[in-house]
This record gives sequence, C-alpha cells and structure tokens, in this order.
Amino acid sequence: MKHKLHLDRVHLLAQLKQMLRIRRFEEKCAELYGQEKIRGFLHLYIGEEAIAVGVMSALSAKDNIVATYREHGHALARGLSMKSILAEMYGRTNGCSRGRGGSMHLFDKNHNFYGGNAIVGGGLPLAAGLAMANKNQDKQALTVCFFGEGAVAEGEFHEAMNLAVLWKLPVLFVCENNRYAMGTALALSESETNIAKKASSYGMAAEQVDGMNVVDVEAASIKAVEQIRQTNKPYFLECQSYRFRGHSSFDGQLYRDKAEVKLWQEKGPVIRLITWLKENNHLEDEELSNIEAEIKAEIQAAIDFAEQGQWEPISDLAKDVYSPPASSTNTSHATNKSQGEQL
Amino acid sequence: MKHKLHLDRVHLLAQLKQMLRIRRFEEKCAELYGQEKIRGFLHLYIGEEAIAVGVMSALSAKDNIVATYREHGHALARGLSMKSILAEMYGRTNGCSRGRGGSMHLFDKNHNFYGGNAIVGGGLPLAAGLAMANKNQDKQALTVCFFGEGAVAEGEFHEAMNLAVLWKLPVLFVCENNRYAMGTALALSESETNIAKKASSYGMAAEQVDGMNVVDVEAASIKAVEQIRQTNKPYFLECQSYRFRGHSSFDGQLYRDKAEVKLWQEKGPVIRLITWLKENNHLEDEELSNIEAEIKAEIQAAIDFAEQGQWEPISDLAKDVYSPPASSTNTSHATNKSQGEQL
Amino acid sequence: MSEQVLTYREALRAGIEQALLDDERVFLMGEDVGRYGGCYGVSKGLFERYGAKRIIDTPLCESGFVGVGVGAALGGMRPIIEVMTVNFSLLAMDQIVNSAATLRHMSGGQLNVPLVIRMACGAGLQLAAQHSHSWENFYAHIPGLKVLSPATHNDARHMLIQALADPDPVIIFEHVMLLNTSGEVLEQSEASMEKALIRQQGTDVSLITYGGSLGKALAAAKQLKDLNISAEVVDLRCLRPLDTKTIIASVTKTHRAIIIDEAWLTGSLAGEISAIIMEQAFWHLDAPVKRLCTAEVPIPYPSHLEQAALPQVEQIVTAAQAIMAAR
Amino acid sequence: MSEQVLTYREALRAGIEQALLDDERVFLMGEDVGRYGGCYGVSKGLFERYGAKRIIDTPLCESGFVGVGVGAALGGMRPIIEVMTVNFSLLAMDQIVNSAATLRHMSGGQLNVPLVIRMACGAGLQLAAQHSHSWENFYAHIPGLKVLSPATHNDARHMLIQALADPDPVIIFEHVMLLNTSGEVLEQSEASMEKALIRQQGTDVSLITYGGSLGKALAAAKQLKDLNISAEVVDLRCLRPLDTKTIIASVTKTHRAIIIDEAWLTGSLAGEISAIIMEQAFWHLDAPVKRLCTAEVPIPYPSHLEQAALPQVEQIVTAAQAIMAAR
Ligand SMILES: Cc1ncc(C[n+]2csc(CCOP(=O)(O)OP(=O)(O)O)c2C)c(N)n1
Ligand SMILES: Cc1ncc(C[n+]2csc(CCOP(=O)(O)OP(=O)(O)O)c2C)c(N)n1
Ligand SMILES: [Mg+2]
Ligand SMILES: [Mg+2]
Repeated sequence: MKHKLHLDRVHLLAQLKQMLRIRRFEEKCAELYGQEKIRGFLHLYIGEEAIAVGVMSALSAKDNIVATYREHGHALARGLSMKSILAEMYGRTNGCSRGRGGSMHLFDKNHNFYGGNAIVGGGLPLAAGLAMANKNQDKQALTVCFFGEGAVAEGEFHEAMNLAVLWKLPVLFVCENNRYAMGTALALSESETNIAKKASSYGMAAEQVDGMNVVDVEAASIKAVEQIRQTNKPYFLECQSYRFRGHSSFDGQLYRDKAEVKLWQEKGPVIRLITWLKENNHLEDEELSNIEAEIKAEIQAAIDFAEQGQWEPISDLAKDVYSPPASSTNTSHATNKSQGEQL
Repeated sequence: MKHKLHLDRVHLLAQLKQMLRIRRFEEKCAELYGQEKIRGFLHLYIGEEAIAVGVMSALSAKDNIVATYREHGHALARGLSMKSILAEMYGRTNGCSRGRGGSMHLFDKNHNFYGGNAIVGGGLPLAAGLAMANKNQDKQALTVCFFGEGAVAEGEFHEAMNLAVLWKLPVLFVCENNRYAMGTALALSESETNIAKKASSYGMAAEQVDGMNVVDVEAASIKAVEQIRQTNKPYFLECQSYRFRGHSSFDGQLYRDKAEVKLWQEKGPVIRLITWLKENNHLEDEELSNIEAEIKAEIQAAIDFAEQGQWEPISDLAKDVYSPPASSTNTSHATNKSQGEQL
Repeated sequence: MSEQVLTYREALRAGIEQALLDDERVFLMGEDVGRYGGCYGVSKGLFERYGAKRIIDTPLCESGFVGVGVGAALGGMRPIIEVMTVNFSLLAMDQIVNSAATLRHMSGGQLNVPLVIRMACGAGLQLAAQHSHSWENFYAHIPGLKVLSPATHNDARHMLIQALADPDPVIIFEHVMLLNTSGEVLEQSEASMEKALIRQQGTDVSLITYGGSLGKALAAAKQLKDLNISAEVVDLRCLRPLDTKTIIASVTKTHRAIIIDEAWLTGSLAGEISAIIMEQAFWHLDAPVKRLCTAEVPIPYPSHLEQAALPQVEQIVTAAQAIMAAR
Repeated sequence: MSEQVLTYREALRAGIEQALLDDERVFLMGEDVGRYGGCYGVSKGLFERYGAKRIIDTPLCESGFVGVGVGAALGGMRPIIEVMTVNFSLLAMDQIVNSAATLRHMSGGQLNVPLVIRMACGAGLQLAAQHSHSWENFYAHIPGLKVLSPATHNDARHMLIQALADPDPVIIFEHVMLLNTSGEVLEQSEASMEKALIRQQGTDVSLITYGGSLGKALAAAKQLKDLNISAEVVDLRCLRPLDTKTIIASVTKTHRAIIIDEAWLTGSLAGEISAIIMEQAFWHLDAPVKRLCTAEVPIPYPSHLEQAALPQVEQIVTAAQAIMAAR
C-alpha cells in the first residue's frame, strides 16, 4: 500500500495524460453547456488539474473521497469512467448517479467516491465521519476531503478541524486554494490568508504546496498519506492554485483582471509539465498528439455513451427517496395479528 | 473615557463589594430555586465573579454588553439593579425583561445590556454586529462579548473571530474559561486548549489572564479597552477560572472530583481578595461585616421587590411579538382607495 | 408477556442499551452523553458500562458532530446521535436536510445513511424562548427523513431499535415533560414504527395528536366520557411518513376531528393533518376540523404565560363540546 | 402614474438602490453582493456606485454574517442581508429564529431588530437536490418574523422598502425563475406588504398561490376561461402574517379552492391555508380544497424529472375541472 514518488518518464506522462483528460474533457463540457446538452451549474476545474491528479495518485482503492461541486477532475482522476461522468452531466440513467445529480453530484460507491457536495463546507464533517468509521472498523483506509479556500471561513471547517485532531481521525484535508470564492478574493474572506497556518493552529500537521505542480502535489500527498497511515491522525495540504475560468457557467469575472488570469495561465500545470518534459527531451510532439488523440477518442466515446443514455422514467421519480422496506425479521415489533391478540 | 487602574484601597473595597454582591445574590438565588420561587434553568456564576467585575470596571456607559445564560454577575456588575434582576427571575413584570426571559434572558437597553443568550456561541456574531453598528455610526463605543470556553468549538466562534479581525470591529471578546462545558472538560472539547493562542491564530490581539484575580482582570481589560478604542480592532481575553457549583440546577457533577473543586475554591476570587486586603491591613472585620450587611439588605429589598411584582396578564401574552404598526406615512404603498382608482 | 414499569427516561435508556448490545456498529454520540450522563440524564451510566469508544462526548459543534454521524453511517456504522435538544438542531439542520436526507436519492440509490438522531423537544420546564421549541414539523417536511414521536413508554423503549433497523435516517423526538413520568413497557413494540395507533377507541370525535400532547388528549377523552362524548384518541407516532390510513379511518368513523399539536399554529403539522382530512374525508365531516396548537409567541418564562401558550386539556374538552354542537 | 417595464432582477435592484438613497443607515451585506454583482446579478453595479462600506462582501459564513446583521440592526443600522439562496439559509437559521425573531418579545419589548433578509428560492434551473428548495414555510412558522414573497415585478420593486420601514425582521423570498422575466413596475406598491391581492377576479374557483407559482396560476386561469371556468387568482404576497381575510373572502365567493405551492406537500404552507379554509369557510365549500405541491423528492437534476416534480399549469387546469365536477 506504500506509494513511492516515481519521477520516471512513464509516470510523468501518465500524470500529464490524466491532467489533459480533465482539461480536454472540461473544455468539451463548456462547449456542450453552450449547446445546452449540460444544464444547471457547471464549475470547471481548469487550471487546478494538478491537485486532483497529484493527490489521487497517492491513494489506494480502499480510500474514500469527498469532493465539492467542482469535482469532475477528482472523479476522472479517481478512476470513474469519463462515460459515466458525462452521462451524469447529461442527466441520463447511465450516469454515475443515475442522472439524478448532474455536474455537482457525482457519486460512485465502487470507487468510494462520496460526491459531489454543493453546500460549501458541508463535506468536511462528513469526511471526518467516514474517517471515524474506517478507524473504528479497523479498515486500513483513509478519507480525502477536497474543498476550496472559501470554505475555510465556514463554521463547519472549524468544527471539522477540531474534531479530526481531537479524535485523531485519518483524514487528508486538501484545500484547493484557487484564491477566489466566486468573486471574493482570499484577502477579503480570511483574516489569516495562510491556510496551512490556520490548519496548524488546530494542532494539525499542515503544509503549503504548489498546486500548479503535479509532482509537488504528488510528493506532498505521498508523504501525507504515509503519515496518516502511520499515525492515524489528520493531515492538511493547502494547494495553491488558480481557476482559469469563471466560477461557474454564470460569471462575468468583474472581480479580477484579465492580466492576472493570464499570468497564472502561463504557469498552468499542464503547460508547465509539457514544457519541462520537452525541455528535458522526455516528450516528443508526436507522443503528445497521440495522447491528445486518445483523449479525443475517449471524449467522443463518452459523448456517444451519454447521448445514448436513457432518461429515467417519470414513474421512477420517487424511487430511492427511501430504501425499499426491510424484511420484516429486521424489525422488532409484533405483527398486527399478534398485537390484536395481546390487546 | 480613559480608565486607569486604581489600586487604592477604596477601589479595591468597591471591587470586593461587587464580587460579594454577586456571590451572596447567587447563593440566595440557589435557595430561592429550592423554594421554587425561581424556576427553569439557573446557571450560577459563583467562582467567576472576578471576570465580570474586572471587565465591567473598564467600560464606559456607552459600551455594549453581550452575555450568556450565566449572566447574573454581568448584569449586576454592569449596574442593572438587583431588584430588576431578581424580579426577572421571579418572572414578574417589574423584572428587567418584564419577566418574559427569566434567569437566562436578562436585558436592559438603558444599560446597553443585550442579554442573556441561551444558544451557546449565538452571542458572538451578534456582538460583532453591534460593534459594526458602533463603528459605522462613529459612536465611540465598544462591545464586550462574554462566552464560555465551550463555545470555542462552535462554528459561530470561528465565523465571528474571522469577521471581527477582517473587518476591524471594536469588540472585546472575553472567554470565561471555567474548564468545563457542562460535564465536558476543555481537553475533551478543544484540540488546542490554549484559547488565547487559538484566538491569536485569527490575527487577533489576545492574552490569557488569571480570572480569579480581579485586579489582573481589570488591568488586562483596561489595556484591552484602550487598545480597542485606539485601533478600532478586536481584542481577546481568555480569563482562566472555575465554576464552583454545578453547571445548572440539574447537575450531579459526576465528571469531576470534589478535591479538584476544593482546590479551586481555595484560590477563589473573593477569598483571595479578602485575604490580601486583610494581610495588608486594608480591611477590618467590621468593614467586611458592614459590606455583608449592606448586601444582605440589598438582597432583601430585591426579594421584597420581586415578591411584589405583578404577573403579566395572560391577555398580554402576544404583546411585543411584533412592534405596534408603524404610522402609515412610513410605508410607501398607495392607500386602498387610490389603489382602487388605479385598477 | 412480561411487563415492566419504567420512567420514560429509563425506557429510552433501556432502548439505547439494547441497541449497544445488539449491534457492535452502534454508538451513541453527542454533547455530554457520556461523563455527564446526558443533559436530561437519559444516558446516565452508559459511559461507565460501554466506554469512550461507544459513548462519545462531543465538543459543542452541532453541525460538526451530526455531519460526522452522517459520514460514519455512510462508512458502515450505526450512529445514534443525540442533539441535546431540538432548539440547537438548527445548527445541524443543513447536515440533516441537505446531506443525510438527500444522499440516497441524489446518488441514484447507491448510498444509505442509516443514522438515528435523537432530540429532546417541547415546552413546560419554564426554559423560555430559546429552549422550548416544538419543531417536529421542520423535519417532517423533508423527503428522505423519517420522523418518530414516541408518546408512550413502550414506544420510548422500542422505537429506537425500530429506527436503527431502518436503513434511512430517522429523527426521534423525546418530549421533556415525559421524562419523569412512569408507564408500562412491553417486551415488544405494539406496531411497526410507521403506524399510528388508536390509544382510546371512540365514536364521536377523533382527537389526533402525538408526543407530549397524547397525555392531554387522553385526559380530555376521560373528561369527555363523563360528558357523554365518546372521543377516539389517535397517537400518530410517526410524523413522516404519516399514517394517513389510520387517520382517515378514524375520522370517517367519528366524522369530527380535533388535532392537538404543541407546535405554533401557523405551519404546524396540525395544519397538514387538517388538509389531509379535507382532501380524503371531506364528505364524511360533520363539522370543520379544529386545531389546538401553541400560541404564536416565543415561549415566555413565567409558568402562567407558558401554560397559557400551550394547548391544555380544558381547551380540548371545550373544543370537543363545541364540535359536537356544530350545526 | 408613470409605469416602467423592468426585469424582476432590475426591479429588485431598483428597490435596493432606493433604500440606499433613502436612508444612510441602510447597507447591503452578503456573499458576493459587491464585486461579483450578486450570485444572480441582482446587485450588479451597486458596489461601484455605493462603495465597500454600504455594499459589503462577506466571507462564506452564513451564521456569522446573518448574526452580524442582527447585531447591526440592534445597534441602529438598517441592514439588508442577502443569504444567496434559501438552500444555505439553514446555516443561518439559528440566528434568524432564535435571535432575530425572539429578541423583541423576550426582552419585554425593549429591543427591535429592524433587519431585512433576502434569499433566492425555488427550482427550475436544474440545480438538483441541494439548490432547489422552497422553504418559505420554515420561516412562515416563526412568530416574530414577517415573510414576503414578491411574485410580481411591482412587488419586487417596492416590497423591500416596505420591509425596511417595518421595525421587525422581515424575510423576502425571490424566486429564481422570475429574475429574467419582464413586467410592469408602478411608482408605488399597490398595497401594504401584509395584504394578499386578487390578481384575477373570478367566481368559480379560487387559485391561491404565491411567488414563483403565481404565473402558473394566472396561465391556468386563462386556459380555464376558455373552458368556461372563472378562476379567481389570489396572490398571498405575505406568508406571515397571512392575510386570512382576503383568502376567506375569495373562498366564500367561489366556494372552491386550489392551493398551488412549490413546497413539498407534507407540511407545506398549502396545508396551512387548507386548514384555515377548513376552520373559517367550511360551510361555504362546495368541494374539498385541493393542494398542488412539489412531489416529495429531493429535486433531481434532469429537466423532465425536475418539471415532473413541480406543480404545473396543466395540473391546475385539470384540478380546477375536477373540483368543478365534484359531487
Ligand atoms: C453554504 C454555501 N454558501 C454559499 C454557496 C454558494 N457558493 C457556491 S461555490 C461558492 C464559492 C466557494 O469558493 P471556494 O470554497 O473557494 O471553492 P471554489 O469554487 O473556488 O473551488 C459559493 C459562495 C454554497 N454553495 N454553499
Ligand atoms: C448551541 C447549543 N448547544 C448546546 C447547548 C446546551 N448547553 C448549554 S450551556 C452548555 C455548556 C457551555 O459551556 P461553556 O461555553 O464553557 O460555558 P459555561 O456554561 O461553562 O459558562 C451547553 C452544552 C446550548 N445552550 N446551545
Ligand atoms: Mg476558491
Ligand atoms: Mg465553561
């Protein structure tokens, strides 16, 4: 279960491919949104791919993931099929949440992927709870919780940090600090803008990492995961990053300069890794276009899959609001008959 | 408006008297509770008197106070009459909240005493809001917010700390760390048990003070208040103290040793000041018994006042759920008549 | 079948203890449930017997520990979460409503949240405006939740076990005025947790109620008997889903209904039940359905005002007399 | 009197702007109300015109900034707090319900909380289970609060000013599906904020509704006219206190009522209104009152399911036909 940081070419190309899958997938999503194939809110992860990719590569299949409404990247990097993700965004029954959730609510129990939470901060206590269950049942699994820096101001952040440290819960908190919560810059939302420092004030192991560098994120994650598995205590990573697109589908981006965006785009995780690989002669143009072609094909296959998905029949609207009735042996009440006899 | 720390005898005797007023008043309250004159929850402040007395003596009449359900001491030290407080606990209309609130909800607008909040942590954002109002309206007033160390784990604590620092609000946060939240010891409720340190992680000026020593509390408060008035920024005092009685009227105190209680009682704020004053020949037995006699008379007068208070008539039950209708000139709607004409 | 007389508090405790013994995935978590023994003494002694891993004292952070409960349930545990009182549950309501209640449906049926949340509720202890709420209706409004209101000692004893057997989140309301009362406890529940029960048969008027008001309805029924009015008392037991069948069966028999509900009138569950009767038994009614609810005021501290705000036995009796006289 | 055609969003903005101009104690505070322009663009441009002291961007901390609003109101300001959407308001509900709503009464009338809280609400944008709630009923249940639901552009324009003139806390719900629609705005409100208004006169059946469903009721009334059914449309406008007089006057005229409410059926305000009609107009009814509410499911993402869950014009038409045929 121990991961080692591989800096070999093969691994780096794999990481590049993962990031590119997310990038190209989401670019297509934006297009599909324009075509009204995808509706509701669409929060793109473009610019932040290194975080999901770096963290996920440090995990084992047993570990749990809790993410936010900006979770396409996490789902892809975790191994959910692009098909089931896109079908979900199309609202079809072959989607990973049967089409019920859409972009903000991707779930996949087989991948221990627990959403897809659209209440900012809401996933933090939940992740602590999953961690508690793992610990109490001696499952050798940890829980990773992704959230934005905007969530740090919420009471839930505070409550979850405290409980995780107090109760020594095996959680990896990953703060995706992309500097804005919608249009609110970090300095307008936190009196202490060093989030890792904030986390460490709870007595938690915490560090800042360059979230635009997939190698750094992976290295930090491996270290964090190892430490959590050894100590059963929580760990906090603040990944410094930037969102290249608007907050969601409805965002005029009045709150930031184009120049600022451009600056960050230049140090983007994808371009950066490509440049480094090329400069070090690890990547040929042809390889890259092969990767791109594979991804293009995967995206096309996902679109076909989603297009072919069924709409859930309206008669099933209320299905799964509740579980089907448990078998009567599970409940400890007398049957109506014997009750009648008692009275 | 600048307060100076007076260490002269007269002032110390006044402080002693204030603490004794609270002590004797609450001892009587416990008795009256036994006689069912006072009902509901009764949270006694006994052991913590130095905090309210020390802090209040650093304030001006314009400053606002926000307290908790354990607020008899604060109300007394702030200058609410003992009569109106006891009548409130009797539930009579001559009580400071017309009898509606009882022990947990003492209010007095004339003293800028804003309760009496029985939701743990609930007063913290409220205090920040009062401070914001003062600041925006250039009132030279600050807001003091008292709360227990148990409130520190609540999300509201976090949210209020952040907002107060971020927005530079003139609040004095006073954490009354009596080591227990009901039966939960601090170490079981906070991963970081140094509360002042916790507060300073928000970028707030914060310090710990011996909450059993009224002089220390007053000195720290004067310094804090001065700094707030100068900078318009919040300040945090953690007053280390101990509650000598049970949490409320229903508490078997199974969670702590009698020996521990005894140890703390020995360093209680009242006994400590008396001992010091006597050792330094500042207090004669006769003076003390005079003070006690005055207090006894004040308590008796309060009881008489409360006993004579009226019960609010049941017909007034719904009075003040809403304000009386505003004069029609305040609202910007056409009269029914002109409306009829428009249609 | 052997019977036992227990206080409501003891009955609740016996239920928790059975749950702990039956299933090692069960734990009790909440503020002061352990060392203190529970704010109302319900869990007294359990910490000593079951230890800190199964009886978990939490810091004050309702949203946090309820969220932990949701996560732990997702992760395979069977948490019993105590939110001291419903008054504080607003702080945890997002976790209950937006997470616990939605996860199964919005994940397309993949996830389950087998969580039980217990809360004290109700007025009567002179605890004033912030500590006397009856908000069962908030939770009864939420698809995905089930909501129980044990009004009898037997239900106090057995409903928790029924709730834990349910794979979905269940909220249990325990009225504070019942805790010290004593009553009979059987070895089993009298019915599935989702069934309303007729606690007193009658033919003239249905008194429909739940939780802390059941005793008042039964007392009124007794007085009404002397007045030659035969009142049927329906104990709802389960507030979501409502056992509409039992309600309608009673009303189609008696043709008259009075609903007694400690919530504030406007937006109370009493309104819901009146609307259900309107929809399903209108043509059977001999008089309009009447509601007796709490006066729409923050509950004041003095006893005479608090009691004036709450529904009372005399009001039920008077209302029943009036409804018999209608038209 | 001069009229103007504005979008609902523009009407809301014009109301806020008037409030800022009228009274220097007024400020607007909430997540992204300033630099971003409001999550739904309502406050766009105001930050630039009124500056950071009056248009205050808050961090994400609903309980915190709503509590600050309560405190600021106590301290003499006139805050307009925007809780982005009702979905997140659960996080602030304790401050609204246990503080803002109780302070006047429990202080014996000493304190006032002249606070206005605006929230977006409703479904229809395919935002799924956590972003589509209609929880007006939660707040309409609370004594001490007033609750408004502007369904028309004129009310969007003027209700805020009426709310600010009220010395008590007022919650305003703004349905997201109305924002882009255009409509007439007058120079004044047509009535006091607490009055229900008849938006369409009729004699056969009362369609009682509010907020996002008013348009549906009016559309249904139009279709019903062609079917020779004369529907009267009642726009509640104020959900607490309810204008019972207007409701009862309409029903005693038409003898039939259908309530259209986007809340989940169980525990909806629709139930409350049905119960009120039961109590006050039972003998006038020619048929049982009918409720059309949202299906009791967490709102699913796909449009066909979302729309299937919500009350629709055709259902109103069908229900009206059925109610005319009853008995
Ligand atoms: C409790 C809550 N409040 C407000 C919102 C609306 N909202 C959605 S995302 C968001 C910004 C969150 O920013 P951040 O946590 O930094 O994550 P990012 O979107 O930058 O990834 C806001 C305000 C919400 N979904 N939940
Ligand atoms: C939100 C909330 N949760 C729980 C309670 C019940 N409760 C009342 S006081 C208290 C302990 C508070 O401890 P602390 O803040 O340390 O204050 P102290 O009583 O020690 O002065 C608890 C749990 C409450 N009133 N409000
Ligand atoms: Mg962000
Ligand atoms: Mg304490």
